[in-house]
Amino acid sequence: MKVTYLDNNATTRVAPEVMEEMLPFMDTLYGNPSSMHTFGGQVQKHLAQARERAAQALDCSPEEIIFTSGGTEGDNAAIFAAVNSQPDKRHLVTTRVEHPAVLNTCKYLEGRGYEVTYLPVDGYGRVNLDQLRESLRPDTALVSVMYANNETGNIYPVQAMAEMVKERGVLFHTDAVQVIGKLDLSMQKLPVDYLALSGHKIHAPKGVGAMFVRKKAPFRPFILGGHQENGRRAGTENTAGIVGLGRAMQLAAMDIAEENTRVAALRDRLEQGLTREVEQTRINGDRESRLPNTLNISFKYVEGEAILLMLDTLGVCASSGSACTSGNLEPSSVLRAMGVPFTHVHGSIRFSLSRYTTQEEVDLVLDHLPGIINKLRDMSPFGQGREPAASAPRY
Amino acid sequence: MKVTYLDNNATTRVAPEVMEEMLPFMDTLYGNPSSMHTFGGQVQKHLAQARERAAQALDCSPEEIIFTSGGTEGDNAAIFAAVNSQPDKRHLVTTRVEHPAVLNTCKYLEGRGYEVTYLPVDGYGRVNLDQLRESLRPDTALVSVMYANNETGNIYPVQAMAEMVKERGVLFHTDAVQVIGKLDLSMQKLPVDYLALSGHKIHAPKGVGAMFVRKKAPFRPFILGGHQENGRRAGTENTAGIVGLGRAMQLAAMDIAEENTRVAALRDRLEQGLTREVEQTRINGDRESRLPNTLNISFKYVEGEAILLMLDTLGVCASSGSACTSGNLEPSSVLRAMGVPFTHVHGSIRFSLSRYTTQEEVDLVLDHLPGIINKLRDMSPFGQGREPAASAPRY
Amino acid sequence: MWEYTDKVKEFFLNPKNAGEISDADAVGEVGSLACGDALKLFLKVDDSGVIQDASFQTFGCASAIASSSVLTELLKGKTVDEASRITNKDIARELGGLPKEKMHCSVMGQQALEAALKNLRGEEAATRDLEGEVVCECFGVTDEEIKRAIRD
Ligand SMILES: Cc1ncc(COP(=O)(O)O)c(C=O)c1O
Ligand SMILES: Cc1ncc(COP(=O)(O)O)c(C=O)c1O
Ligand code: FES
Ligand code: FES
Repeated sequence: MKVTYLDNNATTRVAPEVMEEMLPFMDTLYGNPSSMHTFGGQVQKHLAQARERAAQALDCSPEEIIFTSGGTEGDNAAIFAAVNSQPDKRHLVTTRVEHPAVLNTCKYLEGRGYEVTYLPVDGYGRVNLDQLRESLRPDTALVSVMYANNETGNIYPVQAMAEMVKERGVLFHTDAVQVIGKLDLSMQKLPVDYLALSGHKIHAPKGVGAMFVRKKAPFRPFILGGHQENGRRAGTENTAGIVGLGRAMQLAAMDIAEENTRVAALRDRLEQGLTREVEQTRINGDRESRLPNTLNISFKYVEGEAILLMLDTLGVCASSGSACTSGNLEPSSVLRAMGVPFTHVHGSIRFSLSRYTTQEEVDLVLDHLPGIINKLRDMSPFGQGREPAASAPRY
Repeated sequence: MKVTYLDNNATTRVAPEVMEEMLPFMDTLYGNPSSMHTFGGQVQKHLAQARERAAQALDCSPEEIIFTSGGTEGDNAAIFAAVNSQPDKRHLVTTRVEHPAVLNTCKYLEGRGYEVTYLPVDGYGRVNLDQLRESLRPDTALVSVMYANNETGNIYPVQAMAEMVKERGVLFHTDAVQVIGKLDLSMQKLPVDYLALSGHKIHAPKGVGAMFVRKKAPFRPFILGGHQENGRRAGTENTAGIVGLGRAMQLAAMDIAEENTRVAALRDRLEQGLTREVEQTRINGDRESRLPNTLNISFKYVEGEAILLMLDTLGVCASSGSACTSGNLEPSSVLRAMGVPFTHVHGSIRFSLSRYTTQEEVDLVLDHLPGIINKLRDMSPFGQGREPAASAPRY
Repeated sequence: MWEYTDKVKEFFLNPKNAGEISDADAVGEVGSLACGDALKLFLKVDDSGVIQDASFQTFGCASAIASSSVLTELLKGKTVDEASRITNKDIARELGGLPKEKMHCSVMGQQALEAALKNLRGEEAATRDLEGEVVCECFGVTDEEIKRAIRD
């Protein structure tokens, strides 16, 4: 069965252009870039090129790039760098909608005596700038706010936030995993100290990522050992992955215009079609400030996993923030932080598109999802209250 | 020019069998193993298979395997797990010849108030078991001893050490990066709590590795975030790398007989040839207990980098423990810990073979290296004292 | 992804006995919208105490729907006495097993059955407000019960 992949915020396919550049670094150019011989040395040159490309995509200098094993490591490294370089500062600020890579690192630090302010969000998932300002303390070591949320696609005003926070002399980290290739970022303009990104969200492979660390920002290596990455990240370099990431960042920077037009148009087609064909839906997130590829939609009275499994029989891949509370499965903490009613949290589905998404794929969902919702609502003890939509097919 | 790759302790070529299994996970089976859909779920099954294979190679249970980004991360994770799970124990024991992944983590802990005993080694690089026993204290959190040394190939008596240390109720970690595929390991028999290994030393790609963590051993995740690896290592899994590592471990387990006969015979041919053809050499390490693929040899009165560069012009890749002390380049701390005289440290060369090494490659070195040494000695102010070897060609 | 057996998938995708029995002799309800899962079980029982018909309405995940459906199949033709001995483990077994994280979804079936049988005996109201959004009672399944269900 043909796969209709609408789960690109979870992970993406490696682009053919990326594959092509990576492969030689496995079985022909397999030398260790730290080696003294030419065979290893030439690999070092390709790493340098990848670093240049990454730096160009972020508009920063190559020395400000550190390659990592992914977004999670980057988030961990940034937070620990801020905290370990300022041992007297014992307070952090973040939001309630961060990725677990940030949230769980903050929770770990709470267990070590740190205080963490988790900024609340409103019903649209927005953070209040005044609350951020008021949360800052003389002992605040770091503010960490994601650039865009993986579940809702919400884009946060990191420019304004970072400006305000830097004015107070506090370090700022942003998890930019979801915005690379979707927003045009310039580290010259964005006054953050640290930024984390991940390869597998932008058509590079899983298990590689990068951080931006501003020259003036304090840094402490998170993974300790050899002198790789200029002494800032130990471990033999994932050469194939890094070369792939460099290429993917280059491609992603070229695709930003496309993301914002073609991909957004497909997402809007999906959103409009679903809200038209199905009653009792809810768009989760901030439609005024949202990634062009993301749609998080709730269907009242049905459960997300059930929807996903029915979509799965059609080869459609999406994801859900649902999970009933009677098990130890936790429903989406992001949607709950937004105060999305439980009835809607349980029936939430995230569709996330990519540059490979076609209109046929979107239309496949539009053709079948209304009927799936009807079928599930027919089975549900709560399904009766609804009005049938005009044109939804019955299963 | 044909590359004669004799630097396999630095890194190895990805095996064709490994490549073949990995590639689909980049551009066709690219789903996220945590996804709810079949497309991601099938990847999860391949991860499970890789875990089975890794477990089989180590003779442990699959739940005792955690996939990592490499050997360095595994060493860090093991040490921090031991330390963070026993906050009252503030002492560690290791050796002076560990890899920087262990040494620098220990140094970091010293900066945080820990005490570390660095066991000395004798002239052959051996650790004294009685000294290990005497170093143990009631507050010893961990003993970390590498299974084999990357520079000399020395194999340490980890079985005896771990037995003794476990008898005293102390946790034991071993850096086994250099022994996978060279020694037959059974975690059922070897009473270590933690073990780290790395893919790129066994013909899997760079940037992936694994740890063994015994079921009964305490563990704390090192990289914090999502629930991957059963909550023990956060971050989207390097699926292609993990599948490749699983296959490589399977292959490596099959190659142990070959390592111990064919590869060892080639190494011995190289060693005997060089010591016969060149005077004033020194074999560094413990020839009674050494990896079958490693030869660390010193040539008095010449400098390692100069030798390497001459070898490089012939396409021969090896490495050196040298680096003059007038730069900020440090000569091998392993050889210095062994008390290898400075004159020999500077002229040390490590050849490390693999299952792909051929006799022609070894003979190429045997044909040319004696001449290279002579040429360099002719240039050296110390070179005069020597007797010319009978059959060494002159350049 | 959950490892669902073919039987779970079949009972989820093509559920048997979905819908209401308008003249049911007994109705049992558990769960709520707030919890993310709820089940309404309908029974038709003849004079000799044999369950002639059973149906369900379920709001919940695939396991919950499949559990409900397979439960109604199990119930048909059984006496009330036999039915009272059906447990969530029987439901899971009939489905060829459930992932351990999903065992609680079958617990809901057992609980709805208990509620329906009570209702049949006249001990419990036929309906209650399943739409409650604030208080999540999770059909009275305690952590301990869930842990037991998972362990067993
Ligand atoms: C916003 C965000 N941050 C961090 C991560 C973690 O990245 P990785 O999976 O590469 O560790 C992800 C994706 O998983 C993400 O969406
Ligand atoms: C003995 C030893 N330990 C640890 C490592 C680190 O492994 P990695 O480079 O995969 O991080 C290496 C090799 O670099 C090694 O030889
Ligand atoms: S003389 Fe060149 S490294 Fe010291
Ligand atoms: S009913 Fe709760 S997860 Fe299935």
